[in-house]
Amino acid sequence: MLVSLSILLLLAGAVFFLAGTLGLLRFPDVYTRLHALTKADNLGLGLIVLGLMLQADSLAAAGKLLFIWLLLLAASATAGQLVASWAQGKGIKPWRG
Amino acid sequence: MNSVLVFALAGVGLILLGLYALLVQRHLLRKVLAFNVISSGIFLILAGLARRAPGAEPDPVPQAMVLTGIVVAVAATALALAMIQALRTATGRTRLDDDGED
Amino acid sequence: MPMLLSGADWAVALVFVPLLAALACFLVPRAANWLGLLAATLILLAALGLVGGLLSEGPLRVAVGGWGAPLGIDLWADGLSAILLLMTALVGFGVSLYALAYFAGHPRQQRWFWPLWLLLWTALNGLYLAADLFNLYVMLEVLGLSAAALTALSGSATALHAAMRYLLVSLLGSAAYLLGVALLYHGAGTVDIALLGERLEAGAVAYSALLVMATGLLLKTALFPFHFWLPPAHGSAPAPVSALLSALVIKASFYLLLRLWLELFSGLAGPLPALFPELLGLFGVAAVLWGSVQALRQRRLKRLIAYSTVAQIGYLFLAFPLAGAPSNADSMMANGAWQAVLYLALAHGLAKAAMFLSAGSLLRFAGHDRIADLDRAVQRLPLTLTAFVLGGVSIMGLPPSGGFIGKWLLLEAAFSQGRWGLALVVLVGGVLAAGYVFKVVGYAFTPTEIAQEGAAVPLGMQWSALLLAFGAILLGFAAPWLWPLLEVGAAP
Amino acid sequence: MAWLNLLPLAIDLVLALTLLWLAWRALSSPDLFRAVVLFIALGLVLGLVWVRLDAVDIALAEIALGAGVTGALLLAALAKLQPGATDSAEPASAAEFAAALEGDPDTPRPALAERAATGTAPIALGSTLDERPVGAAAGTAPIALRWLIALLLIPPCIGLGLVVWQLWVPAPGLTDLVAARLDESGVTYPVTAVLLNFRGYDTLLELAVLLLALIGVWSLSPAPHLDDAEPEPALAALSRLLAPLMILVAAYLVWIGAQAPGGAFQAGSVLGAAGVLLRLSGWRLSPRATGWPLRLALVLGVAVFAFIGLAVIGLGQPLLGYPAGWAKPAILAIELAATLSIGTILAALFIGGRP
Repeated sequence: MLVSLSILLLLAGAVFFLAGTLGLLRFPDVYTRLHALTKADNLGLGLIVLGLMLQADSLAAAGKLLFIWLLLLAASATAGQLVASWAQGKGIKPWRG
Repeated sequence: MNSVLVFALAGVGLILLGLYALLVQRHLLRKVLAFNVISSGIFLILAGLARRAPGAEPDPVPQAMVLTGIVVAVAATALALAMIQALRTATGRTRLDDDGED
Repeated sequence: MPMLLSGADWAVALVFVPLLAALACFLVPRAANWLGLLAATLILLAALGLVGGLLSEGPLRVAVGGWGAPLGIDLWADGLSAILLLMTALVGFGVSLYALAYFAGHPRQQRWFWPLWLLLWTALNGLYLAADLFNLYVMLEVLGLSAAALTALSGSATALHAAMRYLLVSLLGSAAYLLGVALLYHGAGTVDIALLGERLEAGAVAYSALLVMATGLLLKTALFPFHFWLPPAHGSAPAPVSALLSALVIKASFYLLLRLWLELFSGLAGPLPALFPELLGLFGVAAVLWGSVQALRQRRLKRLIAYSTVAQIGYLFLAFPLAGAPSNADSMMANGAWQAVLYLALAHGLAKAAMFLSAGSLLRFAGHDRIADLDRAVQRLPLTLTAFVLGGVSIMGLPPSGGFIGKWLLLEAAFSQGRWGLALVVLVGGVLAAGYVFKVVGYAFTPTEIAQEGAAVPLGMQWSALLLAFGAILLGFAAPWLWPLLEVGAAP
Repeated sequence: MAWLNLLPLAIDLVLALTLLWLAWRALSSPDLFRAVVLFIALGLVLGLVWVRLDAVDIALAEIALGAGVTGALLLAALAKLQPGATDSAEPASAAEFAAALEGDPDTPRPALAERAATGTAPIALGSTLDERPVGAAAGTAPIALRWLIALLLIPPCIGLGLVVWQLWVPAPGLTDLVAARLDESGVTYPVTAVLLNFRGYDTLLELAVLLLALIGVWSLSPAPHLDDAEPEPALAALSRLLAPLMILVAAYLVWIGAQAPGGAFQAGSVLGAAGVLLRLSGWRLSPRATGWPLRLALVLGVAVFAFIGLAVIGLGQPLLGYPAGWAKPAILAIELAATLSIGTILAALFIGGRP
């Protein structure tokens, strides 16, 4: 039961990654790509971490997984912010229509 | 066929690609990239074959050697990059002149 | 020689004295001169101590950490390595003396010269003492990185250019060597040279290891046709560095190739081990002729000396086809061709260092190294020109120099085997060498139309070059002391 | 369900092909920035490959050093090499972020990095970061020469492949010998035992290589002048959060190295990344500390290692032969000193140039 739930979560995470990747490849400019990257990825990774936590051997291992996700959230939020403000500094206009 | 062999052969492929790029590319930064790819290929052969006995513990000695090799490669890369920057400052160029053969 | 210390202690000192001195020089740059000189003296003592130890105790084997091969790393020393260690110590000492005076006017270069040179020295000594293929790889990398950094020391565009190329070549060479180490380890389960020598069997693994390792080391040794990087690197580095590169650094990769050939590959059956020495001999012939002709054509003194190095490397490889198949492991060094190689390597080390140091003095004196504008340098810098000529005598192979003995042994081996072609190449190379040495000497006697101003050259620079040149000549008389040392065979 | 047994092999095949494809793209891409980012992605996939080969230590080192540090160095160099690049700090900081993101081998990073790569490359394409010359093939050798080189290289590499194929027979190597003497080494993890005891001499020299590279870099040029512009507030906040954490992780990696994957080099690279992060968010060493205190931190690893290795000779032991019972504390002391030095050296290499 727990295993099938875990697999379900992992698959859902993979779907989010796929969507994020597609967005990254297909979206028209930096800002929209960042949007695809940070949002979809954070959620996708969250689902995968959750799926793996269900299979973790110990509470400590599950905690580590959770911690990895939190660190990644902080890092990708900052990276997204950096890239966006750099693009803005370069005078790249957000895509419209 | 097993995965160890797959990766060791991929190591050979990396060496081939790296050598080709080292000889063909002229920008020094690309040569440094090529050198790193060659090193990775050699590491794959060295430590990949350390896991030949199926199910057994991998041989730790080649693993330690590859760890040493990775550190050496990073050191060499750092020196090479600094040298490229110094060359660029001194000459404005990022490639070697008369560079066909080396 | 205090008997308090054994050969093993001297061997450890040979690696750790330069290493710790390099750290100290980096930490306290103000004291670098004195620390460097102190280290050079201690290394010379340690090299003599090691020689003494070998003569009294026989070949040496030290198990680092007490583990012993194949688990741990072993150091070893026999006659071959001891002689090269001694040459390194002598040349290194002479160049260190020269560097004291040379860098006095270049504080920035001086600050970095000492730690880099002492690390280079660590690598050279460590390489001659290493019995472990992977340890040798690490030593090769220390050697390559420090040599490239030293080449770039002056910071000029040409030097940086040459150093960059040198670094890439050196890295590629070490990578090829490492690939060979990987194949040998997985083929025979050890990286200890002596154990490998027992276990290695003729076959695809051994042959491919031989090919990749030899290619890598030839690239580093700059044997024709892999010599393209050498003249710019040796020609554009500061004079003491050029001396170190030409006299010592290329000898290290040559030694390693020779060692691998003697201990691992020469005894293997099959077509490749039979063909390999002939191929090296062919490259050697080409190197002697090409290097000498190019040297004759040069207009810059340091370039000329660098091309002369290309030619002299060729001589070292002429011995491979002459040495023939080994009869047994112990008598390898009793073989006339190998004795010739060793003599040529020693003589070239001392003579070429003297010549590059003299060129550095001339450069300091005149502000350029155009051969045509040497303008009566003989009268104005007699010590320096004497050093240059004495070095040249050894390079030409005139008696009684060390170079003469080396070429004589080589000719003897060639005649006894009826290899007239190789003998002819040895002779022609000598004549061409005479040509380029006398070209320089001739211009040094000739006044130019516009008299050249000269700057003062510190006596330390002049005398240290002369000392090394005398060494190259005296080497001709040293044979009775060298042969017993050479007979201290490799440790089993 | 026989096909399930083939699944690992299929995954490995896909990984190997990805490896080759990334290498090819990294080496042939006309845009240098893209090439470097693809190279970083290659390092990350390599990390996965090492995990598949049960070489977790190498995976950690590959990702931290091979992809992280090398990638950061490459991007920093690229920023300084670009024509007219003025604000060199920012591409570099983005780079460091890419590297900092990949701190742990247990998350599916390669996909992420791959996308980060393709995601940021178009930005570069629009800016001065493109070095694509006007003449199409000016960056490479002429086409005929390229074919010749390729044709010359393929036969030796096929030969090498055959030799590797031939070597693929189970052989124990030194596994049993290491296992038999592991008790005497002072640690319980074989790779650490090899690195710091059985083959400690190599590791000592490896530390010397790192130091040598830094001396070489410092001999070439003074450090670039970094303008004291206000750092990004988000970056500053993150580094305040991450730096203490990274120091903690480094200490953990040293400690765990005695019994599990980890050790001085992995820990040192985490420490180095912390230093880089702090530097990018505006933190500077005080001028008093850039003299001998900094140099002391740089040489400490080699110095302590060499000192312990020589001191034991006075106790009647061979060189680097720790006396019975003292191996564990000796190794711990060496690893702590080495971690500090490696971290400092890596951060100094990233900054580039003497202070």
